[in-house]
Amino acid sequence: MIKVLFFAALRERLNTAALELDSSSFEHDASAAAVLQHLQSRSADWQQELSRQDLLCAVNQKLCSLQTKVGPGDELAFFPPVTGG
Amino acid sequence: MIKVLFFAALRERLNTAALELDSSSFEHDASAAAVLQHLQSRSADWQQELSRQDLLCAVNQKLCSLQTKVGPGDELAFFPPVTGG
Amino acid sequence: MSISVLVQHEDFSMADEYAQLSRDSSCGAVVTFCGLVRELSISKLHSMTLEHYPGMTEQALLAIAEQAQQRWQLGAVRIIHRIGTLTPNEQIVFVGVASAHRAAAFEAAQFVMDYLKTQAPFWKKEHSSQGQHWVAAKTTDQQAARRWE
Amino acid sequence: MSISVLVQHEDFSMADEYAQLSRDSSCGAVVTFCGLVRELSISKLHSMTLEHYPGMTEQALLAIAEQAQQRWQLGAVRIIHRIGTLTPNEQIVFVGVASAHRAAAFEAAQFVMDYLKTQAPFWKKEHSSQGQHWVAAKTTDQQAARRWE
Repeated sequence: MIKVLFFAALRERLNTAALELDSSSFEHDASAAAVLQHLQSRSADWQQELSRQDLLCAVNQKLCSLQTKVGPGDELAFFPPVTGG
Repeated sequence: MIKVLFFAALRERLNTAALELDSSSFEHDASAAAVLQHLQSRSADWQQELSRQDLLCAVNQKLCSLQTKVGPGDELAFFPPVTGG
Repeated sequence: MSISVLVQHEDFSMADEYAQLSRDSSCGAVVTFCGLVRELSISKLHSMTLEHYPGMTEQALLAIAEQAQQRWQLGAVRIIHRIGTLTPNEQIVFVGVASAHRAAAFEAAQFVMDYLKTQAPFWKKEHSSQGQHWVAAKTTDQQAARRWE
Repeated sequence: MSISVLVQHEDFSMADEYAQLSRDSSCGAVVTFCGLVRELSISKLHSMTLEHYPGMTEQALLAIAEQAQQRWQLGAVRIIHRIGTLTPNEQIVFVGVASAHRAAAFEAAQFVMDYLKTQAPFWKKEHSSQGQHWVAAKTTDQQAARRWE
Protein backbone atom coordinates (compact mmCIF):
# COMPACT_ATOMS: atom_id res chain seq x y z
CA MET A 1 0.00 0.00 0.00
CA ILE A 2 0.96 3.61 -0.58
CA LYS A 3 -0.67 6.00 1.83
CA VAL A 4 -1.68 9.39 0.41
CA LEU A 5 -2.62 12.39 2.54
CA PHE A 6 -4.12 15.77 1.61
CA PHE A 7 -4.11 18.87 3.77
CA ALA A 8 -5.82 22.21 4.22
CA ALA A 9 -7.57 23.76 1.20
CA LEU A 10 -6.68 20.74 -0.95
CA ARG A 11 -8.17 18.34 1.61
CA GLU A 12 -11.36 20.40 1.62
CA ARG A 13 -11.64 20.70 -2.16
CA LEU A 14 -11.04 16.98 -2.71
CA ASN A 15 -13.17 16.20 0.32
CA THR A 16 -10.52 13.61 1.16
CA ALA A 17 -8.00 13.58 4.00
CA ALA A 18 -6.33 10.25 3.24
CA LEU A 19 -6.52 7.28 0.96
CA GLU A 20 -4.54 4.12 0.33
CA LEU A 21 -3.40 3.02 -3.09
CA ASP A 22 -2.42 -0.49 -4.11
CA SER A 23 1.27 -0.14 -4.78
CA SER A 24 1.17 -3.07 -7.19
CA SER A 25 -0.66 -0.85 -9.67
CA PHE A 26 2.55 1.24 -9.99
CA GLU A 27 5.84 0.29 -11.52
CA HIS A 28 8.62 -0.83 -9.20
CA ASP A 29 10.46 2.49 -9.23
CA ALA A 30 7.46 4.75 -9.65
CA SER A 31 7.85 8.41 -8.72
CA ALA A 32 5.57 10.69 -6.75
CA ALA A 33 4.69 12.16 -10.15
CA ALA A 34 3.25 8.79 -11.25
CA VAL A 35 1.06 8.65 -8.15
CA LEU A 36 -0.04 12.23 -8.73
CA GLN A 37 -0.91 11.44 -12.34
CA HIS A 38 -2.98 8.46 -11.20
CA LEU A 39 -4.85 10.68 -8.74
CA GLN A 40 -5.41 13.40 -11.36
CA SER A 41 -7.07 10.85 -13.63
CA ARG A 42 -9.79 10.15 -11.08
CA SER A 43 -12.01 13.04 -12.13
CA ALA A 44 -12.04 16.46 -13.72
CA ASP A 45 -12.10 18.01 -10.24
CA TRP A 46 -9.11 16.03 -9.05
CA GLN A 47 -7.37 16.79 -12.33
CA GLN A 48 -7.81 20.48 -11.69
CA GLU A 49 -6.98 20.55 -8.00
CA LEU A 50 -3.91 18.36 -8.34
CA SER A 51 -2.49 20.30 -11.29
CA ARG A 52 -1.86 23.52 -9.41
CA GLN A 53 1.61 24.92 -9.96
CA ASP A 54 2.14 25.61 -6.27
CA LEU A 55 1.26 22.07 -5.08
CA LEU A 56 3.79 20.76 -2.57
CA CYS A 57 4.70 17.14 -2.10
CA ALA A 58 6.16 15.24 0.85
CA VAL A 59 7.36 11.65 0.82
CA ASN A 60 7.63 10.02 4.21
CA GLN A 61 7.12 13.37 5.89
CA LYS A 62 9.87 15.22 4.05
CA LEU A 63 9.32 17.91 1.44
CA CYS A 64 10.58 16.63 -1.91
CA SER A 65 10.23 16.90 -5.64
CA LEU A 66 7.81 14.85 -7.71
CA GLN A 67 10.80 12.90 -9.08
CA THR A 68 11.20 11.16 -5.71
CA LYS A 69 10.68 7.41 -5.90
CA VAL A 70 7.86 5.86 -3.89
CA GLY A 71 7.00 2.29 -3.06
CA PRO A 72 5.06 -0.01 -0.72
CA GLY A 73 4.72 1.40 2.79
CA ASP A 74 5.57 4.95 1.79
CA GLU A 75 3.52 7.91 2.92
CA LEU A 76 2.86 10.55 0.30
CA ALA A 77 1.31 13.91 1.03
CA PHE A 78 0.10 16.71 -1.23
CA PHE A 79 -0.73 20.15 0.07
CA PRO A 80 -0.88 23.85 -0.76
CA PRO A 81 1.98 26.23 0.14
CA VAL A 82 2.36 26.36 3.91
CA THR A 83 1.20 29.40 5.87
CA GLY A 84 2.27 28.89 9.46
CA GLY A 85 4.23 31.20 11.69
CA MET B 1 32.99 78.95 30.17
CA ILE B 2 33.33 75.74 28.19
CA LYS B 3 32.63 72.63 30.20
CA VAL B 4 34.78 69.59 29.41
CA LEU B 5 33.98 66.05 30.55
CA PHE B 6 36.04 62.85 30.42
CA PHE B 7 34.70 59.34 30.80
CA ALA B 8 35.75 55.79 31.59
CA ALA B 9 39.42 54.85 30.99
CA LEU B 10 40.24 58.39 29.88
CA ARG B 11 38.73 59.87 33.05
CA GLU B 12 40.82 57.45 35.11
CA ARG B 13 44.07 58.06 33.22
CA LEU B 14 43.68 61.85 33.38
CA ASN B 15 42.36 61.57 36.92
CA THR B 16 39.82 64.17 35.89
CA ALA B 17 36.07 63.83 35.38
CA ALA B 18 35.31 67.43 34.47
CA LEU B 19 36.86 70.86 34.14
CA GLU B 20 35.81 74.29 33.01
CA LEU B 21 37.77 76.36 30.52
CA ASP B 22 37.58 80.09 30.08
CA SER B 23 36.05 80.44 26.63
CA SER B 24 37.67 83.85 26.18
CA SER B 25 41.01 82.09 25.75
CA PHE B 26 39.69 80.58 22.48
CA GLU B 27 38.89 82.31 19.22
CA HIS B 28 35.29 83.17 18.49
CA ASP B 29 34.68 80.25 16.16
CA ALA B 30 37.05 77.78 17.78
CA SER B 31 36.54 74.09 17.05
CA ALA B 32 36.55 71.11 19.38
CA ALA B 33 40.02 70.44 17.92
CA ALA B 34 41.28 73.75 19.33
CA VAL B 35 40.03 72.82 22.80
CA LEU B 36 41.60 69.40 22.46
CA GLN B 37 44.93 70.94 21.43
CA HIS B 38 44.80 73.21 24.45
CA LEU B 39 44.18 70.24 26.74
CA GLN B 40 46.96 68.20 25.09
CA SER B 41 49.44 70.99 25.86
CA ARG B 42 48.84 70.65 29.58
CA SER B 43 51.36 67.85 30.11
CA ALA B 44 53.11 64.96 28.42
CA ASP B 45 50.53 62.60 29.95
CA TRP B 46 47.60 64.61 28.66
CA GLN B 47 49.31 64.91 25.30
CA GLN B 48 49.55 61.14 25.08
CA GLU B 49 46.09 60.27 26.37
CA LEU B 50 44.32 62.88 24.26
CA SER B 51 46.14 61.93 21.07
CA ARG B 52 44.66 58.47 20.76
CA GLN B 53 43.29 57.72 17.32
CA ASP B 54 40.10 56.22 18.70
CA LEU B 55 39.18 59.18 20.92
CA LEU B 56 35.52 60.13 20.56
CA CYS B 57 34.14 63.63 20.98
CA ALA B 58 30.68 64.91 21.86
CA VAL B 59 29.54 68.52 21.77
CA ASN B 60 26.42 69.30 23.78
CA GLN B 61 25.81 65.59 24.26
CA LYS B 62 25.94 64.64 20.58
CA LEU B 63 28.72 62.63 18.95
CA CYS B 64 30.53 64.86 16.48
CA SER B 65 33.77 65.49 14.67
CA LEU B 66 36.59 67.66 16.02
CA GLN B 67 35.68 70.25 13.38
CA THR B 68 32.53 71.14 15.30
CA LYS B 69 32.50 74.73 16.55
CA VAL B 70 32.31 75.32 20.30
CA GLY B 71 31.71 78.44 22.33
CA PRO B 72 30.62 79.81 25.71
CA GLY B 73 28.16 77.53 27.53
CA ASP B 74 28.93 74.49 25.41
CA GLU B 75 29.57 71.09 26.93
CA LEU B 76 32.42 69.11 25.38
CA ALA B 77 33.15 65.49 26.20
CA PHE B 78 36.04 63.23 25.26
CA PHE B 79 35.91 59.50 25.77
CA PRO B 80 37.16 56.12 24.52
CA PRO B 81 35.10 54.00 22.10
CA VAL B 82 31.85 52.98 23.78
CA THR B 83 31.34 49.41 24.99
CA GLY B 84 27.75 49.13 26.19
CA GLY B 85 25.11 46.60 25.21
CA MET C 1 23.73 22.83 22.62
CA SER C 2 20.04 22.32 23.34
CA ILE C 3 17.35 22.05 20.67
CA SER C 4 13.71 21.65 21.44
CA VAL C 5 10.53 21.98 19.39
CA LEU C 6 6.91 21.78 20.44
CA VAL C 7 3.66 21.68 18.48
CA GLN C 8 0.77 22.15 20.86
CA HIS C 9 -2.74 23.47 21.35
CA GLU C 10 -1.85 25.12 24.67
CA ASP C 11 -0.53 28.63 24.99
CA PHE C 12 3.09 29.21 26.00
CA SER C 13 4.69 31.62 28.44
CA MET C 14 7.27 34.05 27.04
CA ALA C 15 8.58 34.55 30.60
CA ASP C 16 9.18 30.82 31.12
CA GLU C 17 10.77 30.40 27.71
CA TYR C 18 13.09 33.35 28.23
CA ALA C 19 14.05 32.12 31.70
CA GLN C 20 15.02 28.78 30.20
CA LEU C 21 17.00 30.33 27.33
CA SER C 22 18.92 32.75 29.54
CA ARG C 23 20.14 30.02 31.88
CA ASP C 24 23.18 28.99 29.87
CA SER C 25 25.98 31.01 31.40
CA SER C 26 28.08 31.00 28.22
CA CYS C 27 25.41 32.75 26.16
CA GLY C 28 25.35 36.53 26.47
CA ALA C 29 22.70 37.08 23.81
CA VAL C 30 19.09 35.91 23.75
CA VAL C 31 16.82 36.76 20.81
CA THR C 32 13.15 35.89 20.80
CA PHE C 33 10.44 36.17 18.18
CA CYS C 34 6.75 35.96 18.93
CA GLY C 35 4.03 35.87 16.30
CA LEU C 36 0.53 36.86 17.35
CA VAL C 37 -2.94 36.70 15.78
CA ARG C 38 -3.72 40.17 14.49
CA GLU C 39 -6.77 42.00 13.21
CA LEU C 40 -7.53 41.94 9.49
CA SER C 41 -7.61 45.18 7.54
CA ILE C 42 -10.72 44.40 5.49
CA SER C 43 -12.96 42.49 7.89
CA LYS C 44 -13.42 41.57 11.53
CA LEU C 45 -11.46 38.45 12.45
CA HIS C 46 -13.32 36.13 14.80
CA SER C 47 -10.77 33.34 14.95
CA MET C 48 -8.09 31.45 13.09
CA THR C 49 -7.68 27.70 12.74
CA LEU C 50 -4.22 26.22 12.40
CA GLU C 51 -4.01 22.85 10.68
CA HIS C 52 -0.79 20.85 10.62
CA TYR C 53 0.63 17.53 9.40
CA PRO C 54 1.20 15.53 12.59
CA GLY C 55 4.62 13.90 12.57
CA MET C 56 6.01 15.80 9.63
CA THR C 57 5.58 19.17 11.33
CA GLU C 58 7.68 18.21 14.34
CA GLN C 59 10.35 16.71 12.07
CA ALA C 60 10.40 19.80 9.88
CA LEU C 61 10.83 22.12 12.86
CA LEU C 62 13.58 19.94 14.29
CA ALA C 63 15.38 19.90 10.93
CA ILE C 64 15.18 23.70 10.74
CA ALA C 65 16.58 24.07 14.27
CA GLU C 66 19.39 21.64 13.41
CA GLN C 67 20.28 23.57 10.28
CA ALA C 68 20.46 26.74 12.36
CA GLN C 69 22.76 24.98 14.80
CA GLN C 70 25.05 23.92 11.96
CA ARG C 71 25.24 27.42 10.49
CA TRP C 72 25.79 29.39 13.70
CA GLN C 73 27.35 28.76 17.08
CA LEU C 74 24.31 28.54 19.31
CA GLY C 75 23.66 27.58 22.90
CA ALA C 76 19.96 26.85 22.53
CA VAL C 77 17.18 26.91 19.96
CA ARG C 78 13.56 26.61 21.00
CA ILE C 79 10.55 26.54 18.68
CA ILE C 80 6.92 26.39 19.80
CA HIS C 81 4.04 26.50 17.34
CA ARG C 82 0.41 26.33 18.33
CA ILE C 83 -2.32 24.51 16.42
CA GLY C 84 -6.13 24.52 16.64
CA THR C 85 -8.34 27.55 17.04
CA LEU C 86 -6.81 30.88 18.07
CA THR C 87 -8.49 34.23 18.63
CA PRO C 88 -7.12 37.77 18.05
CA ASN C 89 -4.15 38.71 20.23
CA GLU C 90 -3.31 35.09 21.01
CA GLN C 91 0.24 33.88 20.57
CA ILE C 92 0.85 31.63 17.56
CA VAL C 93 4.58 30.95 17.41
CA PHE C 94 7.68 31.38 19.55
CA VAL C 95 11.29 31.17 18.39
CA GLY C 96 14.06 31.69 20.91
CA VAL C 97 17.80 31.51 20.33
CA ALA C 98 20.64 31.86 22.84
CA SER C 99 24.20 32.43 21.68
CA ALA C 100 27.52 33.87 22.78
CA HIS C 101 27.15 36.52 20.07
CA ARG C 102 24.20 38.68 19.15
CA ALA C 103 24.74 38.48 15.38
CA ALA C 104 24.44 34.68 15.51
CA ALA C 105 21.35 34.85 17.74
CA PHE C 106 19.60 37.38 15.49
CA GLU C 107 20.46 35.62 12.24
CA ALA C 108 19.54 32.17 13.52
CA ALA C 109 16.16 33.39 14.79
CA GLN C 110 15.42 35.01 11.42
CA PHE C 111 16.57 31.90 9.58
CA VAL C 112 14.29 29.69 11.70
CA MET C 113 11.29 31.95 11.09
CA ASP C 114 11.97 32.22 7.34
CA TYR C 115 12.26 28.45 6.98
CA LEU C 116 9.32 27.75 9.28
CA LYS C 117 7.17 30.05 7.13
CA THR C 118 8.03 28.22 3.93
CA GLN C 119 8.80 24.63 4.94
CA ALA C 120 6.89 23.64 8.07
CA PRO C 121 3.49 22.12 7.22
CA PHE C 122 1.05 24.48 8.92
CA TRP C 123 -1.97 26.08 7.25
CA LYS C 124 -4.02 28.98 8.55
CA LYS C 125 -7.73 29.44 7.96
CA GLU C 126 -9.29 32.73 8.93
CA HIS C 127 -12.86 32.97 10.19
CA SER C 128 -14.01 36.54 9.81
CA SER C 129 -17.14 38.64 9.30
CA GLN C 130 -16.67 37.88 5.57
CA GLY C 131 -16.74 34.12 6.04
CA GLN C 132 -13.87 31.70 6.19
CA HIS C 133 -10.89 31.40 3.88
CA TRP C 134 -7.47 29.81 3.76
CA VAL C 135 -4.61 32.25 4.10
CA ALA C 136 -2.54 32.59 0.91
CA ALA C 137 1.21 32.06 1.02
CA LYS C 138 3.27 35.21 0.54
CA THR C 139 5.97 35.57 -2.09
CA THR C 140 7.84 37.80 0.39
CA ASP C 141 8.19 34.75 2.65
CA GLN C 142 9.64 32.73 -0.24
CA GLN C 143 12.09 35.53 -0.98
CA ALA C 144 13.08 35.81 2.68
CA ALA C 145 13.84 32.07 2.82
CA ARG C 146 15.88 32.20 -0.39
CA ARG C 147 18.46 34.61 1.03
CA TRP C 148 19.85 31.80 3.22
CA GLU C 149 20.57 29.48 0.28
CA MET D 1 4.02 54.48 17.44
CA SER D 2 5.45 54.31 20.92
CA ILE D 3 9.12 54.89 21.72
CA SER D 4 10.56 54.59 25.19
CA VAL D 5 14.08 54.36 26.57
CA LEU D 6 15.30 53.82 30.11
CA VAL D 7 18.74 53.97 31.70
CA GLN D 8 18.54 52.54 35.18
CA HIS D 9 20.32 50.70 37.95
CA GLU D 10 17.35 48.39 38.59
CA ASP D 11 16.79 45.11 36.82
CA PHE D 12 13.97 44.78 34.30
CA SER D 13 11.39 42.08 33.68
CA MET D 14 11.35 40.45 30.26
CA ALA D 15 7.80 39.24 30.98
CA ASP D 16 6.54 42.77 31.70
CA GLU D 17 8.34 44.23 28.70
CA TYR D 18 6.97 41.58 26.38
CA ALA D 19 3.45 42.02 27.76
CA GLN D 20 3.66 45.72 27.00
CA LEU D 21 5.05 45.22 23.49
CA SER D 22 2.49 42.60 22.50
CA ARG D 23 -0.47 44.76 23.46
CA ASP D 24 -0.74 46.69 20.18
CA SER D 25 -3.33 44.74 18.24
CA SER D 26 -1.96 45.82 14.86
CA CYS D 27 1.48 44.30 15.45
CA GLY D 28 1.77 40.60 14.71
CA ALA D 29 5.51 40.37 15.31
CA VAL D 30 7.46 41.04 18.49
CA VAL D 31 11.27 40.66 18.52
CA THR D 32 13.28 41.01 21.71
CA PHE D 33 16.99 41.05 22.42
CA CYS D 34 18.47 40.57 25.86
CA GLY D 35 22.15 40.96 26.67
CA LEU D 36 23.45 39.26 29.81
CA VAL D 37 26.69 39.37 31.82
CA ARG D 38 28.65 36.28 30.87
CA GLU D 39 31.65 34.43 32.18
CA LEU D 40 35.09 35.32 30.83
CA SER D 41 37.12 32.70 29.04
CA ILE D 42 40.46 33.53 30.66
CA SER D 43 39.58 34.50 34.22
CA LYS D 44 36.78 34.38 36.76
CA LEU D 45 34.49 37.40 36.45
CA HIS D 46 33.37 38.79 39.80
CA SER D 47 31.41 41.76 38.54
CA MET D 48 31.14 44.40 35.86
CA THR D 49 30.68 48.14 36.27
CA LEU D 50 28.77 50.11 33.68
CA GLU D 51 29.59 53.79 33.41
CA HIS D 52 27.53 56.16 31.29
CA TYR D 53 27.25 59.83 30.31
CA PRO D 54 24.09 61.05 32.07
CA GLY D 55 21.93 63.05 29.73
CA MET D 56 23.75 62.14 26.54
CA THR D 57 23.07 58.44 26.96
CA GLU D 58 19.30 58.89 27.11
CA GLN D 59 19.39 61.25 24.12
CA ALA D 60 21.54 58.83 22.13
CA LEU D 61 19.18 55.91 22.79
CA LEU D 62 16.16 58.01 21.88
CA ALA D 63 17.84 59.13 18.65
CA ILE D 64 18.60 55.50 17.75
CA ALA D 65 14.99 54.46 18.41
CA GLU D 66 13.74 57.36 16.30
CA GLN D 67 16.02 56.44 13.42
CA ALA D 68 14.66 52.89 13.59
CA GLN D 69 11.13 54.25 13.49
CA GLN D 70 11.97 56.31 10.39
CA ARG D 71 13.51 53.35 8.58
CA TRP D 72 10.88 50.72 9.36
CA GLN D 73 7.15 50.66 10.05
CA LEU D 74 7.06 49.91 13.74
CA GLY D 75 4.41 49.84 16.43
CA ALA D 76 6.75 50.15 19.39
CA VAL D 77 10.45 50.38 20.24
CA ARG D 78 11.63 49.90 23.80
CA ILE D 79 15.25 50.16 25.02
CA ILE D 80 16.39 49.55 28.59
CA HIS D 81 20.06 49.69 29.58
CA ARG D 82 21.33 49.12 33.08
CA ILE D 83 24.21 50.98 34.73
CA GLY D 84 26.23 50.43 37.89
CA THR D 85 27.57 47.12 39.14
CA LEU D 86 26.31 43.87 37.62
CA THR D 87 27.24 40.30 38.42
CA PRO D 88 27.40 37.24 36.13
CA ASN D 89 24.05 36.18 34.66
CA GLU D 90 22.48 39.55 35.31
CA GLN D 91 20.61 41.28 32.52
CA ILE D 92 22.38 44.29 30.96
CA VAL D 93 20.27 45.45 28.05
CA PHE D 94 16.82 44.93 26.59
CA VAL D 95 15.67 45.90 23.11
CA GLY D 96 12.10 45.13 22.09
CA VAL D 97 10.39 45.93 18.81
CA ALA D 98 6.78 45.35 17.77
CA SER D 99 5.75 45.58 14.12
CA ALA D 100 3.13 44.36 11.69
CA HIS D 101 5.87 42.46 9.85
CA ARG D 102 8.59 40.22 11.19
CA ALA D 103 11.31 41.43 8.81
CA ALA D 104 10.88 45.00 10.07
CA ALA D 105 10.88 43.87 13.71
CA PHE D 106 14.05 41.78 13.27
CA GLU D 107 15.93 44.41 11.29
CA ALA D 108 14.97 47.27 13.59
CA ALA D 109 16.06 45.32 16.69
CA GLN D 110 19.43 44.53 15.07
CA PHE D 111 19.84 48.13 13.95
CA VAL D 112 19.14 49.41 17.48
CA MET D 113 21.67 47.00 19.01
CA ASP D 114 24.33 47.78 16.38
CA TYR D 115 23.96 51.53 16.91
CA LEU D 116 23.70 51.21 20.68
CA LYS D 117 26.97 49.26 20.69
CA THR D 118 28.82 51.95 18.74
CA GLN D 119 27.07 55.24 19.57
CA ALA D 120 25.54 55.14 23.04
CA PRO D 121 27.97 56.35 25.71
CA PHE D 122 28.32 53.33 27.98
CA TRP D 123 31.62 51.82 29.12
CA LYS D 124 32.14 48.44 30.75
CA LYS D 125 34.80 47.66 33.31
CA GLU D 126 35.35 44.05 34.27
CA HIS D 127 36.40 43.04 37.77
CA SER D 128 37.85 39.55 37.61
CA SER D 129 40.33 37.27 39.31
CA GLN D 130 42.97 38.97 37.14
CA GLY D 131 42.13 42.45 38.41
CA GLN D 132 40.05 45.13 36.74
CA HIS D 133 40.16 46.40 33.19
CA TRP D 134 38.09 48.40 30.76
CA VAL D 135 36.50 46.33 28.03
CA ALA D 136 37.92 47.08 24.57
CA ALA D 137 35.60 48.07 21.73
CA LYS D 138 35.22 45.44 19.01
CA THR D 139 35.83 46.11 15.34
CA THR D 140 33.05 43.63 14.58
CA ASP D 141 30.62 46.03 16.28
CA GLN D 142 31.86 48.87 14.09
CA GLN D 143 31.41 46.69 11.02
CA ALA D 144 27.92 45.67 12.11
CA ALA D 145 26.88 49.30 12.50
CA ARG D 146 28.33 50.26 9.11
CA ARG D 147 26.02 47.93 7.20
CA TRP D 148 23.06 50.25 7.95
CA GLU D 149 24.68 53.32 6.36
